[in-house]
Amino acid sequence: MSKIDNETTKIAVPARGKLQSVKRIGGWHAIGPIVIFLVILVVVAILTPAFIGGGGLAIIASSSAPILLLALGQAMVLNVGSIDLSNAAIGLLGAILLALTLGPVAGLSPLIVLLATTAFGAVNGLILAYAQVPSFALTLGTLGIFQAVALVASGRTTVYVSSNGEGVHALYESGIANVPMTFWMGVLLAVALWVLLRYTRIGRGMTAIGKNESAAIFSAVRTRSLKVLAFALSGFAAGLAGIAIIAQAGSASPTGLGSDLLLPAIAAALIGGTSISGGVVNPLTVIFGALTVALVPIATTAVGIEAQAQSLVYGAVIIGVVALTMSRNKTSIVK
Amino acid sequence: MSLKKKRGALRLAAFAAVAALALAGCTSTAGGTATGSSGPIAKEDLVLVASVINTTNPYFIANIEGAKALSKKLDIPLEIIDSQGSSQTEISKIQAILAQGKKVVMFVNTVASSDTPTIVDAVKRAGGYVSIWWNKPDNFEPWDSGDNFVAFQKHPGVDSGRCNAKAIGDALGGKGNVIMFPGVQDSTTSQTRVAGFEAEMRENYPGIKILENQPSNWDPQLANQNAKDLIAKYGDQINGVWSADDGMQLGAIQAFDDAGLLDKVKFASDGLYPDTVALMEKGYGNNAIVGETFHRGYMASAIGLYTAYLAATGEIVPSELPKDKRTSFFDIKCVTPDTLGDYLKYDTPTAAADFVDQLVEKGPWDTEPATLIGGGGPEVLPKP
Amino acid sequence: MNDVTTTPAVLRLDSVSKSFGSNRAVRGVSLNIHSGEVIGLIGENGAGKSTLLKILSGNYRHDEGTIAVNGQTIQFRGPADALRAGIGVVHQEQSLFTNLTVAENIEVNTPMGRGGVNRLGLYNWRRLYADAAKALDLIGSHLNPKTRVSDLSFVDRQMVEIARAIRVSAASHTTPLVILDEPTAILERTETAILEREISKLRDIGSVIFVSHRLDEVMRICDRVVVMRDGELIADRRVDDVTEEELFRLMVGRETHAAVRNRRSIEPTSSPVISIHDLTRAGSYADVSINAYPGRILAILGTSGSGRESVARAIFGAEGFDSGSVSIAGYSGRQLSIKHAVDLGVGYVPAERKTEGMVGGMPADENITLTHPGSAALGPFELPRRRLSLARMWFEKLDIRPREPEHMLQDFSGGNQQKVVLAKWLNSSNLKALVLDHPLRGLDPGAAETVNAQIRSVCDDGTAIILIPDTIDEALDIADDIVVMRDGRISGVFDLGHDNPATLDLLERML
Amino acid sequence: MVDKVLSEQGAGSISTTAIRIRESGIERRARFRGLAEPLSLLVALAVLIGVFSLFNERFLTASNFQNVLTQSAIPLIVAVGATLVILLGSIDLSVEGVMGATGMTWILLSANSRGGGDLGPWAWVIALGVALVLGVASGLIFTALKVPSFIVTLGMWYVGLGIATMLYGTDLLPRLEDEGLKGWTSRISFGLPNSFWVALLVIGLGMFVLRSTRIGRVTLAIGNSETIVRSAGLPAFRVKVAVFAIAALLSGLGGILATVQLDIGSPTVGSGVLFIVIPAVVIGGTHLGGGKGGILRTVLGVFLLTILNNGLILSGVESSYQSAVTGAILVAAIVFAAWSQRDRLQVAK
Repeated sequence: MSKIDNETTKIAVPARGKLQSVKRIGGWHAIGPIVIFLVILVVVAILTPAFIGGGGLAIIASSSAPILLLALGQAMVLNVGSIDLSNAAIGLLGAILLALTLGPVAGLSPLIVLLATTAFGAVNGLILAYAQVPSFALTLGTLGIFQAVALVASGRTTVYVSSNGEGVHALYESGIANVPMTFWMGVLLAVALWVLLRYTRIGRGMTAIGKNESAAIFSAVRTRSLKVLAFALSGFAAGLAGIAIIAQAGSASPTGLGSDLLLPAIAAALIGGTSISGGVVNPLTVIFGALTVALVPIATTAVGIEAQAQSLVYGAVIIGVVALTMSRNKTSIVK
Repeated sequence: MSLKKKRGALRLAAFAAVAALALAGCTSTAGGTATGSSGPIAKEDLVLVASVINTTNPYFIANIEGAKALSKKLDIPLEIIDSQGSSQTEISKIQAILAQGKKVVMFVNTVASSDTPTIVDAVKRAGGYVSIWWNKPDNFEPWDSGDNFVAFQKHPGVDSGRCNAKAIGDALGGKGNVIMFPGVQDSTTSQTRVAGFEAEMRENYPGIKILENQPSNWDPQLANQNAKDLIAKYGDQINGVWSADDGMQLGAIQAFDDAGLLDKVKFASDGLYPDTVALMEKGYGNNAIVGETFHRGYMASAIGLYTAYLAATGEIVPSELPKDKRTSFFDIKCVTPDTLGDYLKYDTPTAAADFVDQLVEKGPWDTEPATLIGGGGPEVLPKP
Repeated sequence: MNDVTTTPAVLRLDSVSKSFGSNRAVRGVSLNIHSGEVIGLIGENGAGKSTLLKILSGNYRHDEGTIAVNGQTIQFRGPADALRAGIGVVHQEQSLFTNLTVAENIEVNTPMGRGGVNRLGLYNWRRLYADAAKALDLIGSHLNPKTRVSDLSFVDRQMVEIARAIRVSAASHTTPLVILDEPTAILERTETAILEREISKLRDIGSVIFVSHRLDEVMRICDRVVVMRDGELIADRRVDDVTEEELFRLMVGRETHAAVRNRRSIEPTSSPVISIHDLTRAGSYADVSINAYPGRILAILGTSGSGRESVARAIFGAEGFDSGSVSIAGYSGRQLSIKHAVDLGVGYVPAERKTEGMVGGMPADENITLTHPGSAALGPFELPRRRLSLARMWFEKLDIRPREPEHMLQDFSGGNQQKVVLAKWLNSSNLKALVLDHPLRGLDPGAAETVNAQIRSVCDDGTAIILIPDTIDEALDIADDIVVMRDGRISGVFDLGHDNPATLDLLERML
Repeated sequence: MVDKVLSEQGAGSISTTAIRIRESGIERRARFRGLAEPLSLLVALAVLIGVFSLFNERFLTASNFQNVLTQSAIPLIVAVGATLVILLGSIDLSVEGVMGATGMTWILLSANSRGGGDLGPWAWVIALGVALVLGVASGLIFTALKVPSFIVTLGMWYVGLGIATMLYGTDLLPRLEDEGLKGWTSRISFGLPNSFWVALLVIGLGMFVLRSTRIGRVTLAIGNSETIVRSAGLPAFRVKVAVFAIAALLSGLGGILATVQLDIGSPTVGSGVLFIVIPAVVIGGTHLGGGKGGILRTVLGVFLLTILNNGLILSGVESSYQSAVTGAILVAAIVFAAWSQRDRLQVAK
């Protein structure tokens, strides 16, 4: 797996006197994603003023909602030094389950779906923690399983919400400041996770695992439970993404909306300043990572880049954005 | 700056940015709330938009070709949307164009059925007009959504499947074994074609046995691999191969060619890609391709866009149209090697422009070869 | 000892300086090293030793002064230049590729075109193995060059490092200068003996700079000792002309607190905090029974194969065992988890401080409250301000410098890091026993002394201490009880209140 | 002092015996360890083959054998490059994009149905040149700008796809016109399909590079510890760029062969290859963290997945369940491999 080891330069630290480097906050590291997003936005606004004036921001925000939710879950898993390749598939499975159950059990359905997706995530975490297998390979395997379950559960077709869909649909229809609730759901989750990471023992433990798992074990941090929790949170966030998908489309299918969010969500987490090797994450900047990932394809269309060149531009911009937001020093090792 | 201050400033910056975003969103409500059609729009204000699933499949490239021809004919600017195979990208890009305040006349070849309501809703809010091709939810009909969702149009899949089944059934003399390569499993287009093919075989060719179907996701490479595995599994028991589109058929043919079985196996599929035409003209592999259904991507996009254009300019009022002109099935032609010659004219360099000329003259429902043959509701699948 | 002054200087440093920003890490160091000489280089962490070594190994460029090798002035542009000049470094933290063979590791620095790698970058394995075998032979090692390094023991790896260090100069027929950067810090007693033998062999083919914190070793192995303090070279003495105490004073700038600990006369009347009974782990140790009492320090002596580290880890719940029992503060269970042991009041300071003891990338205050948040948490919530003030309290109490607990722990010096690790356990309201696995490893004498003082005071507060010391002296210096282990079994038990075991006696029971 | 006593008294005798004992132990362990993991893979492979042959007698026929070899050829070629990249501790997600760009460049410059220039062998040179440029670009961005390889190669995937799409334009599908090349990949020479011979050659070269060249050994060293590589003055920068270039070249070669196999050029000619190659490397036992593993293991991994896919179709397992079965076997394989090494102190990423 790719990873970044930040080996600090041990330049004869004076035993007495002040420590020179301030590392608790990597300044650019934290502000970078916000700045990059705003810069791209300004460029788009200059090139096509009509787009921004016409509610372009609301569009970006609403299309970033499922990416954001998945990216937040992914960021939590990346923070404990693992990766969850199955979370987008869990999200889509959640959407299909929601579409199937919303008719029969109505209001209970979102709860059931969130419980189920959280449990799916927890199963990943349990296997990871107790069989001690690498998450990349494990979740690649469970990805295949969840995809098949989604295919079978949906009856290999598009599942439409038969009734009681209004409540869920309202999440997309209604909004604050013209931005749909699905996006604010993501923002709310981001804030909650931020509080979890900054102000709770659970978050501290997770970060400790990501930075040095051995030391966390020897410090009696409940590493296994916390890893299971991180994966469960990823499943929970994926469930919310599933709800966002249903809110937007009113239906779900194994290859429909939300079936290709894995890589965009990982990219969003990384652009949002999450370290792929663990221990560094800020859910609040992940919001801007997700907005950036959603913005780029929209921007290429809005500024009128030829359709066939858009994929190339998208790839180049993703690389460029991460290259600009990465915090690096001379001796850090990037994998 | 002290540590604490720095941290605080950062937090402030983050929240400020979120707030700014919210406020910016707030100011943008003006254009977004207008709903429903807004009467005829002057031609100068219009822009044509064609949204395709990707720009690598010949069919979608033909979609673009048709849109370009119509754009030239009507002298209206055109924008192309490449969905890159993703519903989310499709929807966001459509919204991005709508957000610029243009009055759109739109053709969308939807990535998934479920994208339709969202797209229709967005177009409606922006006061544009849209025709959807190929995929939409069965119960989501244009007449329930006002005039902005002008029409849903497609070529009937059941007819396509039946046409192919006849070709293979006749070529095999009513006896033999067939394998099938459907597209993506949850695609209604693939499902209807499969249903038509199976029904025709069941009803009229009881001597033909369907050995197996291996969904190949519209992917020539995957069809090629699956064909190789099925050749290994059934060997020379296979007499006929059906694919849900020509792309997969090209992959399957190559696999049979490699295995040296091409001479003995008959193929049929949907789409009659120009490459398939070339193979059929050559009589490739002992006339391996026995049947095709003919339709062209440029016809679909031109018909779709032109229908929406007529609605936008007030030349038709969608709500006054009969249902079969809102949910419409357009003719597809069964092609055999003998009738192939009739269709070559549709692949000349000027074919798209010629079709558009015809279209503007005769209207969206009466232009050969894609004339209106039915509609008014979901495609009825044959009883199993 | 041969008279070295008559031979020409292999390496001559003249007023070498190096600054990082405003920090002058090395100031005007002048030093001559002759062939066949073993020089001891000592100094506290942060005295500028590492910087000097990095200049010699070509990793840093010096700002001022000159370096001359065999009379020729040289400016190293990179590690390769230093190697060509015959200077090879054996790093403090091992720098071998564990997934490659011994031969490759030895030959890794040989320039292209030598050592079995031709100009196209292709390997000639036979040549590679033969050359490596030659280098190993030179230092008298019988290691198989085809072995993968991950299969080697620690001391064998050190051999590979030394072979590598002399390899280039052996190939280019220059006189090798081998720099050994704290090679003994992580070695066991017997292994150190092997290493010492190797070093004296190196005398025959070149010269050695030996960096160590163990002054007794320096006195034993070296011909000459140079002392660094605050970036300057403040003393250059022949070992015959200096005492250990004097070296200590030169290094830290004060006298040793030679004050021998007032042994507690407290008899183990109260019940033991930790009592292990017939503990057995197949292949590691068998039938080990130990009692640790509050207010007493119990040291476990043994060599690397004695199984003492495993016993310590079993007490902390970090390793399982097959039979027997561990009972902590009255609780007795067959298998403990770390969490359970910690809840019962056990703390553990691992030997591998950087990888197991601390989360370097986290601030010191968060490290301190990681296990026992104390007043820094309210239920599941953390209170950053209280956490900081709590950390400040520990920084004062344990004299951790600099007093900036909001900084990343990795930026602190080793001794201060170790005190933070201690503070992590001391922050428990319920600490009953502390297991210390090589707590002084890698610390300079000054830092070691302050850490030791803290251990004593913790013990005086009524905590039972189980100590796995680096040296016998460390045990005799601080412990109340000594248990000696050999090959997984207890070979001797001493109560230093009554017994006065000779070091030789302890050694015999270890081997 | 005591310590002096020891070193004078008997250090010599103690050390030599100790070392001897240890050395003999080491050799035994080393010999066994080299075999253990591939052996379990081979057993798994044998079990799979056994089970599938029970379900369908055609499974164990020469023609199916050749079929499996043909299908495994392209993933094998790409997987050799992927293994090298993963041994660095990095990852290459760009394979499908590079395959598309290279395959499309190649077919448009070879004799094809669109006409245009038939450059013959130069088509190969230029097409592989495109792959090389993409690989070097990935390597340089990764190494010089320190962007994680995950992101660089993800972006490069889209870039490659974009290049392929732009080259493809809006014209007809380019179809291969060279009769000699048509179907060349699955034609049998000396009992094996041509494409598999190419794969064998690539595997051989890959093993040689890994075992006996500077690039290969430094790759392993970087995977083990890049810090040490740098402090030892080894050419980490160049080797990393070289490995990404090699990986891209092999992806490109795979792209050309896939184009030949399909007979038509398509920007998505590589679709699905990434999700065979990466699992194959992982199942083979190459560590994603780098430094441990090898090419032969990856070969076993590719065979395992290809045979699994082939066997599932031949056994008539419903296609909806195929991804689940593959996934379950992947999970079972890694759990099985890790089970014996479980330890409460183990770190699992």
